[in-house]
Amino acid sequence: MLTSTALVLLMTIPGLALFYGGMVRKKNVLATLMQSFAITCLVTILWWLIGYSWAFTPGSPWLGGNSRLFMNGMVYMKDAGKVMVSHLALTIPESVYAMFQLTFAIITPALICGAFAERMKFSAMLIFMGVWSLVVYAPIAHWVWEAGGWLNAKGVLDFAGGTVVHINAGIAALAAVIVMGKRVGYGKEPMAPHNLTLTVIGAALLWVGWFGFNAGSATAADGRAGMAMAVTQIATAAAALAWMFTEWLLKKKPSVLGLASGAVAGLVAITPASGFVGPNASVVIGVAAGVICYLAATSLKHAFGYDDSLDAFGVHCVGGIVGALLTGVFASKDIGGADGSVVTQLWGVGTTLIYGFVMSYAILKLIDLTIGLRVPEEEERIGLDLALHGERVE
Amino acid sequence: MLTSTALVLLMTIPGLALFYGGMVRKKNVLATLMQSFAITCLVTILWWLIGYSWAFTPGSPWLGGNSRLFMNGMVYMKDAGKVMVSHLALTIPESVYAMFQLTFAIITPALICGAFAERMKFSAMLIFMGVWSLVVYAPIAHWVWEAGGWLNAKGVLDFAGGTVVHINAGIAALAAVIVMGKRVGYGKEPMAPHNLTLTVIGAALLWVGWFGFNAGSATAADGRAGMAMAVTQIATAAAALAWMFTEWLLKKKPSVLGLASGAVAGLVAITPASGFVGPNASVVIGVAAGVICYLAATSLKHAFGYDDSLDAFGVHCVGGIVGALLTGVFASKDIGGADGSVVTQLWGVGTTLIYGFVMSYAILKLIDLTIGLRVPEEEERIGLDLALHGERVE
Amino acid sequence: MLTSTALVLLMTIPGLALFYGGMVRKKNVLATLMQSFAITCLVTILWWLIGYSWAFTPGSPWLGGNSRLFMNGMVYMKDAGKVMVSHLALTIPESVYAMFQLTFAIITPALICGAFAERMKFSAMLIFMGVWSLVVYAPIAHWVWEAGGWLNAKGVLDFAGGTVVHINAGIAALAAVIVMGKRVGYGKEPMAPHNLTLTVIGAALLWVGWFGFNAGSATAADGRAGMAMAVTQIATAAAALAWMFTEWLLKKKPSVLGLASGAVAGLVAITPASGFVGPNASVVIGVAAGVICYLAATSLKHAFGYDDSLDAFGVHCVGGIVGALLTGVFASKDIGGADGSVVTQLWGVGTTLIYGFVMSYAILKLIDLTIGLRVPEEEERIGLDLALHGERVE
Amino acid sequence: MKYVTAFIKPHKLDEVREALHEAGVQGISVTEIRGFGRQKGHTEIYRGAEYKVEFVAKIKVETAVKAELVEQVVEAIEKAARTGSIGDGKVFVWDLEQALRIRTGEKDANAL
Amino acid sequence: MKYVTAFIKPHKLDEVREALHEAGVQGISVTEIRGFGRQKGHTEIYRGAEYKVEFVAKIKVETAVKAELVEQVVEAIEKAARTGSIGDGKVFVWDLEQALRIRTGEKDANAL
Amino acid sequence: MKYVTAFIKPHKLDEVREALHEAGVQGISVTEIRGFGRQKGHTEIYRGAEYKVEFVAKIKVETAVKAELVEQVVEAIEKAARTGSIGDGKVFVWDLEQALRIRTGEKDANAL
Ligand SMILES: Nc1ncnc2c1ncn2[C@@H]1O[C@H](COP(=O)(O)OP(=O)(O)O)[C@@H](O)[C@H]1O
Ligand SMILES: Nc1ncnc2c1ncn2[C@@H]1O[C@H](COP(=O)(O)OP(=O)(O)O)[C@@H](O)[C@H]1O
Ligand SMILES: Nc1ncnc2c1ncn2[C@@H]1O[C@H](COP(=O)(O)OP(=O)(O)O)[C@@H](O)[C@H]1O
Repeated sequence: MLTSTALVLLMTIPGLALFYGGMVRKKNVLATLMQSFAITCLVTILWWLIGYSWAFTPGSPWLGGNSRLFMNGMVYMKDAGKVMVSHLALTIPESVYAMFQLTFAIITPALICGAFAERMKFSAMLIFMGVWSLVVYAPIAHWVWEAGGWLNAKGVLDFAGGTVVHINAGIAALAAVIVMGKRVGYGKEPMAPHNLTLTVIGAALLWVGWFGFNAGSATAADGRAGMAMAVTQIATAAAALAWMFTEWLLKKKPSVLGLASGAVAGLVAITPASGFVGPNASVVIGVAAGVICYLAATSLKHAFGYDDSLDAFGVHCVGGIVGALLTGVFASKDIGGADGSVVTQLWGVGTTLIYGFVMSYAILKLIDLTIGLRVPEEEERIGLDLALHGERVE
Repeated sequence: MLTSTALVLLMTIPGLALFYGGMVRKKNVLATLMQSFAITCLVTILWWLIGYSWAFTPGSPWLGGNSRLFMNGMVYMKDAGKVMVSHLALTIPESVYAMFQLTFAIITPALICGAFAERMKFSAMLIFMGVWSLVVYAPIAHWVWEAGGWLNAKGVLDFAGGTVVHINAGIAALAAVIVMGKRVGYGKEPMAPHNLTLTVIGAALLWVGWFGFNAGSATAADGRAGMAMAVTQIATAAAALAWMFTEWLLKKKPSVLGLASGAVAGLVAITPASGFVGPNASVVIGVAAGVICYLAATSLKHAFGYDDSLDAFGVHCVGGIVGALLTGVFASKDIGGADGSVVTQLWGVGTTLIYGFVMSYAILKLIDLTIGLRVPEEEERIGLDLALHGERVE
Repeated sequence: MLTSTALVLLMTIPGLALFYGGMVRKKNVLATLMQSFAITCLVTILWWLIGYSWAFTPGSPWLGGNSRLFMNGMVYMKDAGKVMVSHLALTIPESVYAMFQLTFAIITPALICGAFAERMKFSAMLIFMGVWSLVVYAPIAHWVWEAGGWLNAKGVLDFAGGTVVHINAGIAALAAVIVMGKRVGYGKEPMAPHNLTLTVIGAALLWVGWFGFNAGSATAADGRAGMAMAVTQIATAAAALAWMFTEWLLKKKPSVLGLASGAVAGLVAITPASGFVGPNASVVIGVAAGVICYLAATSLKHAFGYDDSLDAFGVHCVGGIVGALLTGVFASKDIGGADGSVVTQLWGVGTTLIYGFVMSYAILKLIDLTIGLRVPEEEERIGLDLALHGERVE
Repeated sequence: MKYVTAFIKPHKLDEVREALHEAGVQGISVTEIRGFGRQKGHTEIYRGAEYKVEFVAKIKVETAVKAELVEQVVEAIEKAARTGSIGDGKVFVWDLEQALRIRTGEKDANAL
Repeated sequence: MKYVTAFIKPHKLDEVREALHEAGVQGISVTEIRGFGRQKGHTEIYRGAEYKVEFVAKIKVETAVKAELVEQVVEAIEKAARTGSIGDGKVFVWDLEQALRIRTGEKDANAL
Repeated sequence: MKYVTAFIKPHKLDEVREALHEAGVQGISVTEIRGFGRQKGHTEIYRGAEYKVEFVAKIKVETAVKAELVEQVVEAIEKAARTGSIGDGKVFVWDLEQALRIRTGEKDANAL
C-alpha cells in the first residue's frame, strides 16, 4: 500500500502535470504544471484538516463525521504496539489508508484543470479547488465508498473511482467550461500542443501509476489485486489502439496524441470495473472507451462548440460513464463478490452528474461574481507563465 | 510483484521511449516515442490472445500449448478463495505472473526499434512487431524459461532475460539494419541526438525499472532478490564508469551519452547473471560490458559501416552475449543453485542468434516485398513526426 | 524495501538531476545531469569497496570496521537457506539493507552539486566526491546511525537523514561556494533557469521518491512507516504553500520555482522527524521550513553575497537544521519510542556542521592547489556541456 | 523594385500577412526577433533574484515588391499592424537592385 | 560592394555554402526563417482540430561581396539551391555603402 | 537615413546595446544567427561519431539611424564589440529610403 500510494502520487505529479503541460501552448506550460502541483499541496492540507474525516468516517448517509478532523486519533503508538485501523480497511494502518485515499482526493480536482487551462486566475483556481474538494468530492466519496453512504447502500459499484473520481471531475470540467467561456482566439488562432514529448511521458506515468490506483484499491496484494492489474493493462492497451485506429481511419494518420489519449480513456473506463471483471470484458470496455471518447473529444466538442481545452470532460466524464455502465453489464459475482446492474449504476452516474454539475456551477459563478475567474485578455495573450508567475520556459 | 511489474512497465514507457527519443533528430522524436507506446499496446493484446499461452504453458519442448488463449481459466474467484497459479511461480497469482512476463514481452520488441529509427513505416513496424512477438519471442521464451523448454532442459541459465530479451532483440536489430539499409544522408549530414536530457531521464528510468526486472525475476522478495538487486546496481555502475573512462581516454572527453549508454550496457550484461553471481563477479561483468559495448557501438559499427541508428545491436546483442557467457563463468551453486558452464551458455546464445536472425530477416523481407518497410525519401527528409503522424514538437 | 530502494534511487536519477538540471542555463544542463549520474556510479563502486563497511559495521565510536570491504561475506546461500542480515535491520537481507543505505550515500554528495553548478571541472568533482564520500559521509553516518556510533549513543535522533544527509551536504555546499567563488558574470548577466519544466518534474520525483526515503527508514512496512509517510506528505505540502505564500506576499507573484523549492524544503525538514512526530507537529515543521528556507535562499544569500548557484546550502543545510531542532521539540515517546531534546539535537547539528565544513574545505583546497577546481573562464562562457563533454542540447 | 521590412507585434502577423496578400504580394519571409525600443520588457523573479528582460518579442516581415506597389504595401502593413499602443513597430523601405527566382531563373520583377 | 540575400530550402544549405566558398566568398550569416509563398505549408491534427501551418521552413543566407563577384555569387547560389520544384526560393541583391571588420578596423572591400 | 547591421559575438550584445543608446539610437532589433567565417566551429562526439559543427553562434543587430549619426554609430559598435580575437564580426551600412512608425504614422527621420 505504501507503494500504491507513491504510484498514485506519481500520477498527479509529475504524471498528470506533464500530460496536461505538454498540450498547452508554450507560454502556459509552467502555469499548467503549477496547477497540479499546488492542488497536491492544498488538498493535502485540507485532507488533514477536514476532508478525510468528512469522507471516510461514519456519519450520516450524506456526510462523514468529525471524529478525524486534524487526523485526530490516528497516531501510531510504538510501545503499546497499537495501530489505528479504519473500519474500511482492516489490514493496514489507518494512516496509510488515509494517505492512499488522499492521492485520489488530489488527482480528482487536478483533472478538472484540463478544462479551463490557459485562462484561469491562479487565485480563483485555488479557492475553487479548496471549496470543491470539501463540498463536492468529500460527500460523493462518502456516498459511494463509506460503508454507510447512501449509494454504497444502494449497491453502486465503483472499484477505484470511475464515478467518484472521473465522472465527478469531468462534469465539474463541463461546468467550468460553460461558466468561463472560450480562450481568446479559440477557433481562429492555432493552439497546437507545444510539446507532446511531455504529454507522452505524462501518459506513460499515468499508466504506470494507475496500477497503484486500481491494484491498490484491493487494499491487499492478493489475487483480486492481480486481476485488477491485468484487466487495467489489457483495457488500456485496447482503448489506445481503438482510438488510434479510429483516428487513422477517419483522419488518415495515427497520432501519438491519439494513442496517449486513448490509453488515458481506457484507464478511466476500466477504473470502476477493475476489481469486478475478467480479461475478456476488459477488452470490450477498452475498445468502447477508445472509440466513444475519441468521438466525444472531436465531434461532440465541435458540435457544441465549447472550449474544453484539454478534453477533461470528453475523456474523463464520458470515459467514466462508459466504464460505470459497462461495470453494470460485466461485473461478475465470481470475481468481485457482486453481480452488476446497469440500473443501479445509473443511480450512481446520475446523482454524481447532477450534484457535481449544480454545485460546481454554483461555486464557480460565485467566484466569478466576486474576484473573477479569468485573467484579463492582455495577460491571456502574454501567457500565464509570465503574467501570473513571472517565469518563463527558455 | 505488483511493484516489479509497474517498474518494468516504467522501463518501456516512458524509460526506453525517452532513451531512444532523445537520441534521434527533433523531426523524429514523436514517431520514436510512438513506437514504444504502440508496441506496449499491441503486445499486450497479443499476449492476452495467444502469446502468454504459447510461451508459458506446458506443450512441446518447442512451443507452449493453447490452454491459456484469451487468458482463459486464469480468472480469480473471490468467494471460493481460489486463485490460479502458474506452475512456474507457485507463490503468486497467475494473473500477476502473466502481467510480469508481459512486461518482458513488451520491452523486447521495443528495443529493436533503436536499429531502424528515423526511417521505418509505422504500419510496417506494427506488422513486424506483431508477427515477431508470436513467432520469435514466444518460442524462445518457452525454450529458455518454461520448465519443459529444450534449452531449459539443457541447463541454459538466463535469470532475467540476457538471452531471451537482449540477444534476441539485438540480433533482430541487426537483421533489420541489413534489410533496411542506411538513413538518407547517413555519414554525410549531421545526425546528432536532439535532446540528451530525454536520453538521460530515460536511462535513469531504465536503471530504476531494472530493479523490477532483475529483483522481480526471483518471483519473491527474498535474499536472492536482494542479491540480484545488489549485483545489478554494482554492475551497472561499473559498466557506466568503464564506458566513460574508455571514451575519456580515446576521445579526450567523457560524455553524458557515454555514461548513460554504459549504464544500459551494464544492465543488459548483468541481466542473465543477476540471480547467480555475487558482488565481485558483478564488477567484472560490468567492466567487460562497458568496454566491449563501447567498442561495438563505435569501432565495430564503423568498420562494417551499417547504420544501427541507436545501437540496438551494439549494446543489447553484444552486451547480452557478454553477460550470458560470463554467467557461465561466474554462476555459483551457492547463490543460484546451479553452477555455470560456458559451453551450455553458448548453446543458448548460438541458438538464439541463429533462430532470431533467420526468422527476423525472413519476416522483414516479406513485409518489404509486400507493403514496403521504408518511408519514401521525401518523408524521411521532412521527418516522421509530420509525415506519418501529422504532429510536431514545438 | 526493494521498492523503497528503487524509489530512493529515483530521487537522485532522474529526480535530483532534473531538479538541478532545469535551473541552470541551457549550456550547462547536460553537465549538471552528468554530475548526478556519475556520482551515482562512483559512490556505488566505493560503497562496495569500502564505504558500507566503514559506515555500518561495528568498529570504534568513530568509524566502522573493515569486515565488509568488497561486501565480503554478504553472499546469499540458496540451498543452505542462509541469508546474512545486518545487526541494524534484522528482518531484511543485509544485501538489501546495504543497497538501501547506498541510495542515501548517493544522494548526499549529489546534493552538494547544486552549490558549484556551472563552473566546476568534472575531474575535480569526481575526486572531491570520492574522497568526501569516504572521509566525511561514512564517518558521520557511522556516528549517527550505527548502534555503536558516539552520537547515536548520545541519543541524537535522525530518522531518515536530516543531519547525516542534508546538513552534511548543505555545509559542504557552503564550503564549496567559499572556496570556488562566484560564477563569471554573477550579478551582472541574467542566469535564469533555462527550463523549469524539468525542475518541476524533478521536484515531483523527489517527493514521490522521498516516501521510500522516509517510510523505508522504518525498515518495515508497519504503522510507523505509515505514519512516517503521512507526516512527510503533510509537511511537504505545508512547506510548499508556506514558501509560495511568502513569495506571493513579498514579491507579488507566486512562482512555480517557489512552490517546488518549498516542497523540497519541507521534505528536507521532515526527514529527521518523520518516524518521531505526528501530523500536527508536521504542519509546524513544514511551515517553518518553507518560510525560513525562503529567507535563506533569498535574503541571506543576497546579504552575504555568496553564489550558491542552486541553493544547496540555503535549502538543505538550513532546512536540515530546522528539522533537526524541531525534532528535538516535537519527538514523542509514543510514536518513535524516544522523547526529543533540543540540546541533544544541537550536539548532532553542531558536530556535523563543524566536521563537515572543516573537512570539505580542506579537501577542496587541496584539489584546488593541485589540479584546480574551476574550468577556465573561456570554457565557463561556452558552457560546460560543450567544453567538458563535447555535447549539446538541441 | 523595392524591399520592405516591417517589425511588428507577434499577434499581428496573421493580419499583416492577409493585408499583404490583398495588396498583391505573393511571397514574404518572417523571422522571430527581439526588439529593443520605447516599449520596455518585463521582470522575472527566480528565488528572489530579479531579472530585467529588456527586450520585447517582435516579428520581422520582409518582402520584395514591384516599385509601383510600394505605397500600397506600406499602407497595408501600417493599417493591419496598428493597435495604437506603444511598440507597434516600424516599416523600412530600400531600393532593390536585382531579384532572381531560383527555380526558374526568372529575373527581377518576374521573380517576385 | 554588393549585399546578397538568398532564401533557400533548409537541406540545400550545405551545398550553397560550399558553392559560395568556391566562388570566393569568405563569410556568410545564416538565419532560420518561415517562408510564405507559392509553396504551401502542411496540416497538423490534434484531437480532431486541424491546424493549417501556413509557412514552410526556409533558410536565409546573407553575404556581402565585392561588386565584381556578384554575378558569380548569384549564379553559384542559383545552381546549388535549385531542385526544380516549387519553393526553391529567391536571391536578392542590394548596393552596399560601407563595410567594417570589427576586429581590425579594416574598411569596405578589405573588410569582407 | 542609413541602415546599419552588425554581426557580433553574443556575449557582446549588452555592451553594444548600451553604446548604441549613448550614441543616440532609440531602437534596435536583434536576431540570433549562425555565422560562417574565418572563425571555425567545434566538434561534437556521440558514440564515436564526430560531428563538425561548422558555424559559430552570432548575434545580428540592426538599426535605422539618421544619416548624420551614422559615423558615430558605426564607431560605437566597433568599440563595444571588439575583443581583438578572430570572429569579432562585421558592420554593414546601407542607404535607407523610407521609414514609418506604425503607431503614429510618422515618417522618415521622425519615425526612428
Ligand atoms: N531604429 C530602429 N531600427 C530598427 N528597428 C527598430 C528601430 N526602432 C524600433 N525598432 C523595432 O521596432 C520595435 C518597436 O519600437 P518601439 O520603440 O518599442 O515602439 P514604437 O514603434 O511604438 O515607437 C522595437 O522593439 C524594435 O524591434
Ligand atoms: N517577394 C518575396 N520577398 C521575400 N521573400 C520571398 C518573396 N517571395 C518568396 N519569398 C521567399 O521564398 C520562399 C519560396 O517562395 P515560393 O513562392 O514558395 O516558391 P518559388 O521560389 O519556387 O517561387 C518563400 O517561402 C519565402 O521565404
Ligand atoms: N561577407 C560577409 N557577409 C555577411 N556576414 C559575414 C561576412 N563575413 C563574416 N560575416 C559574419 O561575421 C562573423 C565573423 O566573421 P569571421 O570571418 O569569423 O571573423 P572576423 O570578423 O574576425 O573576420 C561570421 O561568423 C559571420 O556571421
